[in-house]
Parts: sequence; C-alpha cells; structure tokens
Amino acid sequence: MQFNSFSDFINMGGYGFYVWLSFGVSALILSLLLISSKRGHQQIINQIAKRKQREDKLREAKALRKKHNEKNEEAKKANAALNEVTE
Amino acid sequence: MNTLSKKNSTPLISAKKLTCIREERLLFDELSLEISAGDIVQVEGPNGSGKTSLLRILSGLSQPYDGKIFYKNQLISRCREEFHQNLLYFGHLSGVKGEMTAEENLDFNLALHGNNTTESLAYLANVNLAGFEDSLASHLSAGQHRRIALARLYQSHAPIWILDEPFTAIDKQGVASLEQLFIAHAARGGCVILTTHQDLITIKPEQVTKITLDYSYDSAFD
Amino acid sequence: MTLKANAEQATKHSVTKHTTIKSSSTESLSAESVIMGKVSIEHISLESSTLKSTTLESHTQSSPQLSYRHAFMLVLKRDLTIAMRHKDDIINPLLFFVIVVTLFPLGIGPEAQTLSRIAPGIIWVAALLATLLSLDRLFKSDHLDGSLEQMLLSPHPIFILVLAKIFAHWLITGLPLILIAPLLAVLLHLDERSYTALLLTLLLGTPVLSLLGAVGVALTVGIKKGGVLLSLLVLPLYIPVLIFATSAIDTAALGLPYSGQLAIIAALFFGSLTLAPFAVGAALKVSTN
Amino acid sequence: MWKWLHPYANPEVSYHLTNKLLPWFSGLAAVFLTIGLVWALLFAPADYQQGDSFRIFYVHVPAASLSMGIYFAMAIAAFSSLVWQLKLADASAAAIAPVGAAFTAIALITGAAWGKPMWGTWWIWDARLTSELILLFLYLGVIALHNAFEDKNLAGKAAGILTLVGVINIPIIKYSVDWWNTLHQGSTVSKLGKPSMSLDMLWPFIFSFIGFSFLVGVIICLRFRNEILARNSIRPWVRELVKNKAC
Repeated sequence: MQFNSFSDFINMGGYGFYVWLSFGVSALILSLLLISSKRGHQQIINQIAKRKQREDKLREAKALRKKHNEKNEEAKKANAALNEVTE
Repeated sequence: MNTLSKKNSTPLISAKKLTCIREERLLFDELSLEISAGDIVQVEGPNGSGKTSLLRILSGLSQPYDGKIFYKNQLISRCREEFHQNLLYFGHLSGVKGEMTAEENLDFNLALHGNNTTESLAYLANVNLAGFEDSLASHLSAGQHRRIALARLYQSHAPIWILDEPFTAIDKQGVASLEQLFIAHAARGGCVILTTHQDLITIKPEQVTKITLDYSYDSAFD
Repeated sequence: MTLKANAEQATKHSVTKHTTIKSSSTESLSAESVIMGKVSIEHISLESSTLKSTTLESHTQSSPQLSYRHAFMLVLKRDLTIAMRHKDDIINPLLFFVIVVTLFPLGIGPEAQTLSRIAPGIIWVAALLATLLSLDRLFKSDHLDGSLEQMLLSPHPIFILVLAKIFAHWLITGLPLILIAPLLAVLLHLDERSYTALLLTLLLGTPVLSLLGAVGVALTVGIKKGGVLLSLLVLPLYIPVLIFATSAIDTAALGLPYSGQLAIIAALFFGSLTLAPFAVGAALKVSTN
Repeated sequence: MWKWLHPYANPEVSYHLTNKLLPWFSGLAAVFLTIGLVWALLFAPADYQQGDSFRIFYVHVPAASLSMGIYFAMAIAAFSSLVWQLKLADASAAAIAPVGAAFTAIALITGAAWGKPMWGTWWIWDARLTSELILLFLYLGVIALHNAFEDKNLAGKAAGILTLVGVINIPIIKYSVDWWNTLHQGSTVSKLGKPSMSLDMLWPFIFSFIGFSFLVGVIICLRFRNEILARNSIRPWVRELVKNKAC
C-alpha cells in the first residue's frame, strides 16, 4: 500500500485532480459505450417485433381484402344470375 | 408461348437464387431465371417491388444480397469485360451531359462501349432528332435526352439489352418503332429485358415472357 | 394496301436503313409508322432476315477501339470539353484560393517577416481547401445524370476511366493553382529561394490531392449531403502531403537541399497513383449500388 | 484453408457464439481490470520523477495502444469483407469503430491530463498526441460515413473501403508526424521518456492492459450482436428470437 490515509490516496501526491480526471473520464466514456451497446440489443429486438406486427397487419388486411373481393365477385355473379332469371 | 426453357443453347444471361433486400425489406428471394437468345422478357410488378433492383443486379451494377449472375454460364464477376461488351443497359437516368451536343453525347456513349461513331448522325435521325445534332443537350427536353440515349440501340452489337422504362417520355410513334427494334433484335439472336408501365403496342403477348415481382410484405396496399 | 405489299415496303425500308444509313428523318419515320400500322409475321421474319447480315457476334476479344489509351483519351477529352463549356468550374476554386490567401495578411498583420514565415503553410492549406471545394464535381454530376453507371458498365477497366477523370480534374483545378501560386507567393513575401520548391511541391503534390480526394468523393457521391462528410474523410489523408511540402519550402528558404522531401512527395504521388484508382473503382461500385 | 471459417460466416451461428463468449469476456475483463487498476492506484510505486501522476500511465498507454490495434482489427475485417465477400464482416465497421474512437478519445484526454502537470500545458503538439488526434479523425470519418448510408450493407462496404485506405495511410501519417515533430523540436519541453519500468510497475500495467483488451472484446461482441440482428431482421431465426424476447 502506497498511501497512508484515504485523503492521501485522493490527493495523489498533489496530482489528484489530473489522475482522477483521467480515470473518471475513461470510466465515464467506457461505461456509456457499454450501456448504449447493451441497450441497443433490446431496442433492435423491439424494433423488429414492431415491424413484424406491422407486416402481419398488412398481410391480414390483404387477405381480408382478397376475401372481400371474392365475395363481391360472387355477389355480382349471383346478381347477374338473378338478373338473367328475372329477365 | 415463348418459354425460356425451350431453347437448348446456353442462356445468354442467367441468375441463380437471387435475393435482394433493400432498406430491410425483402424484394425477392431465391429468384432464378434463364434468358436465352430471342427472348423478350418484361419484368412486372407494382412500384417498389424491385423491378429496377432486379435489372441493376442483372447488369452487375448492384450486388444482390445473395445469389449469382451468369453470362453464358460464367460468373459475371469473372468475365466482367466480356459481359459488359455484350451488354447494353439503359436506366432511369439517360446519362446525357447538358454541356455537350446531342451528337457529342451519342458519340461518347458509343465510343465508351466500343462501338463505331461514324454513323451517329443517322442514329440521331432514327430517333427523330435530325436537326438537333449540334444543339447543346441542356437546351433539349427530357424526352429528347432519352432519345439521345436510346439512339445507341441502333448501333449496338451487344446481344443483351437491359432496359429500365425505355418508353418514358417517348411518344407513341417512338414506342412503336422501339418495339419493332426489340423484335428485330430478338430475332437476330439478342435478348431484351425491360420494364415498362405502358402496355406494349405491337409486341404480342405471346412474344413476351413476363416475370412478376410481388413478394414484398408491404405490397398489401397495391 | 395489301398485307404483302406492306411487308415488302417494310423490308425495303429496313434494307435502306441498313445500307444507306443517311436517310432523312421523315423518311425513316414514315417507314416506322407503316410498320406500326400493320404488323405481320412475315414482316418480322423479313426484318430479321435482313438484319441477319449484322448478326450479333458475341465479342470475345477486344477490338482495337478498346485500347486503354483510347478509353483514357475519350474520357479525358469529354471531361475537358465539359469543363471548357462550364468555365466557372475552373475559375471558382481558383478565386477561392486567391481570396483565402489574401485573408491571412488581413487577419495576421502585414509584417513581411511573419508572412514569409507562414507563407508555405498558408498557400498549401489554401490549396488543400481549394482542391476540396472542387472535388465535389469529379463524380457528382456524372452520378446524378446517370453517365457514371454507363462508365461502370463499359467494357473498359474502371481504373482507366477513373484515372482519366482524375487527370482531367487535376488539369482543370490543380494546374491553374500552380500557375497562380507564384503571384500569391509574392503577396505573402515568400523567400525568393523557395519559389522553385513551391512550384515543384505543388506540381508533385496537387495530383496526390486529386487522387486521394477522388477516393473520398467516390465514397460520398451517393450521399445527399456529402460535402461536409467529404472534408472529414479527405483532410486527414492530406496531412502527409502538407507536412512534407511545407517543410520542403521551408528548407529551401534556408538554402538547404530539399530533395529528400520532394522524393517523399514523389513516392506519395506514385503510391496514390497506383492504389487510388482501384479504391475509387471499388467505392464507385458501392456508391452506385 | 479458410473452410473452418465458414460456420462462423453464418449469422445465426455467430450470434450464438457472441452470446456464449460474452459472459466469459465480461468476467475476465472485470477480474483483470479490478486487479490491474487497484494495483495501479494503490500498490504500484510512484515514479521517482513524475510522482503519482504516473498512475495515469496505466490507463493512457493501454488506451493508446488499443486504439491503434482496434483500427488494424477493423482493417482486417474490412479486408475479409471485400476480398472474401464475408457478409458478416460488413457489420464490423459499425461494431468496432465506435469502440476505437472511444479509446482514442480516452488516450487523448488522459494524455492531456498527464501533460498538464508534466509539461505545464494541456495540449502539446507532441508526435504521439498528434497522430492520436488524426487517428480520432479517421475513426470519426468511418463512423460518419457509416451513418450517412441508409442501407446497412452498403454502409459497411463503404466504411470498409475507407478503413483500408486509412490503414495504408496510418503508417505514412505516423511517420510524417514523427518527422515533422523532430523537425520542430523546439516546442517540445520534455518528452515522456520511456521509463525503464520496474516489475512492480510492469505487472499492474500488464493486468490493466489485458483487462482493457477483454473490455474491448465485450463491447465489440455486444455491438456485433446488435448488428447481426439488425441486418438479418427478415430471417426466420431472428423472428423466432424476437418472439421470445420482445417486450
């Protein structure tokens, strides 16, 4: 142990400001990078989930419309048949 | 029906299992095709379905996400020079410089692709630009720009024509004569791959093979 | 008109089209309209048979037209033509160069001694910035109007075309800088012994600026607001040229030999001359993707 | 020769590989960094000339040497992406460049903080600091270029080309800056001489260096994992994964 007391340790033989500045800034930058990289994972997963939901919706809408169209066609045919009959 | 498989000769251009992803959207997946001499292929699909992407990938301008393109069964990256010598690509942009005259533009385009430039005046006449040879292209209209670029078709010895919307800003007469050019080109052993929003006028449906792109998830609105 | 006659007429026209090309536009157009009107199978087959004379032979060996020199000259001539018809492209960077240099005495003070001390640095930094300013034009307009993709699709090796474009760029922007530099050196009281050094470093150094800059432009040409980004990419790469060029001029002012620095700049020139075109080609392929 | 690389070129396999590596790297980084930095701050002797300010050395030097090393790692990845068409390597620029930039920034800041008590000024145009500054510009250029592209695959390729151009230039820049610095020697008050390190100084240094290296590994794995997911978002295995993990 190089230091006799805690205040000695903080003081760093008069260079405390510079030493702690260096260590502090390094710790800050690295932890920010680490946290943002870690959080990015969940963010990306959520993004993909959202996109998937949207695509599912679109696909459903498409299927629905197709069905609707088919129904319309059928109705038209039925109508035409009806018309023929009535004529 | 003009089928692609009928011919036994090696296909001019073929693609194996192409996958294209743009802006994290799957445009097409595992698309394979073979195009031989005599084929006229029309790529169809709604806006944003990847028609242009497909043509650019086939021409080697864009890299597919996955898959390979072959020119006469050779990977195009392996025979770039030969492939480009036999390819004529015409994109959305006409590649005409406003600072040069119509003739200079055509001459440059022809020479760049290794063609003769001695008859370029006649080609300009072919696309109804006679009399405009000496006008700076910046004084000409967008349609005239496209016609300057299309004049190259009359000279090209390249068997593979890849044309992205060649009829944009071209009048009906011009479209018809271009279509005749395509038919003639196919008949003399070339192939034409094109996209167009307009209906083909003189090329009959049975002469055309269609590739329809409609794979995208977002196409539900079309 | 019968179908047969029509077909005959079409044949005749297609023959004239391919033998005597100099038909007037109206004539060939009328032919087209006839073709358009009634298309028949015979017509197509006739057309194709007449066209058979010019059957499509796949090119396997390069024709004499495809020589490197031919391609180089072709692109060079085109770019110079465009530049000559667009003279402000030449004049503006030059004007910028002159104005930046004249700002320094106004900002620092007119003392001849201070000025002559910092003159090499000023001239070279201004040259860097002027080159940077002009770089944008190297590929941008070609990219916007589609001629860049036509060049990439030409059978010529890309590095030849790129080299021609860079050479044209240097002729348009680098060479005028060299010509006007002595004048600015006078304004900045540059030591008389360093004039040769200034010219020699500019002569060897400005091509390096164009070559390295081309890599940056090729990378940013597809990006909408690439201008600021370009300077961030390119300026760090310019540092070695700046250091050796200014040091050569300083050394010359002391009356000492500066051939060492010149040799290094020459090495940088040849290094970038061999490597940059390939990097530019690869970057253009990505940018036009 | 490169066959063994192939399974790792599969995004799914490498995603799970990074997941498996992460706890190991994190653990090792934590252990080595704790030992190294506690040793450096508490037990290592003060330098007889520079006193306790020498303790900055245990952060500054690992950061400076890693900042250079990370660039070379990025260049190797870029090379394999462009030459062997390894698609995974495209993701490397996005994964690695910010880490490199962070370490370069740390090297610069700690260098300035070390320089103030030693040279009496925060900044000095010392050869090493100057090349470090230029290295930071190179990193920022790669990051900016990557961000400027909409398409991630293209972004990776463009950044890769820039990285390769940069890696050729780094030795030239470094050499020219060194040369420039010796030419203008007058401004340098006292250079940080290479102290002949005693063993009690060397060991904490080695520990903190290894610790920082593992930390780099951890961050790169984390970012690489994110990039793989983002680039393969339409693949079934990603969809499956997302179904289980989305909130």
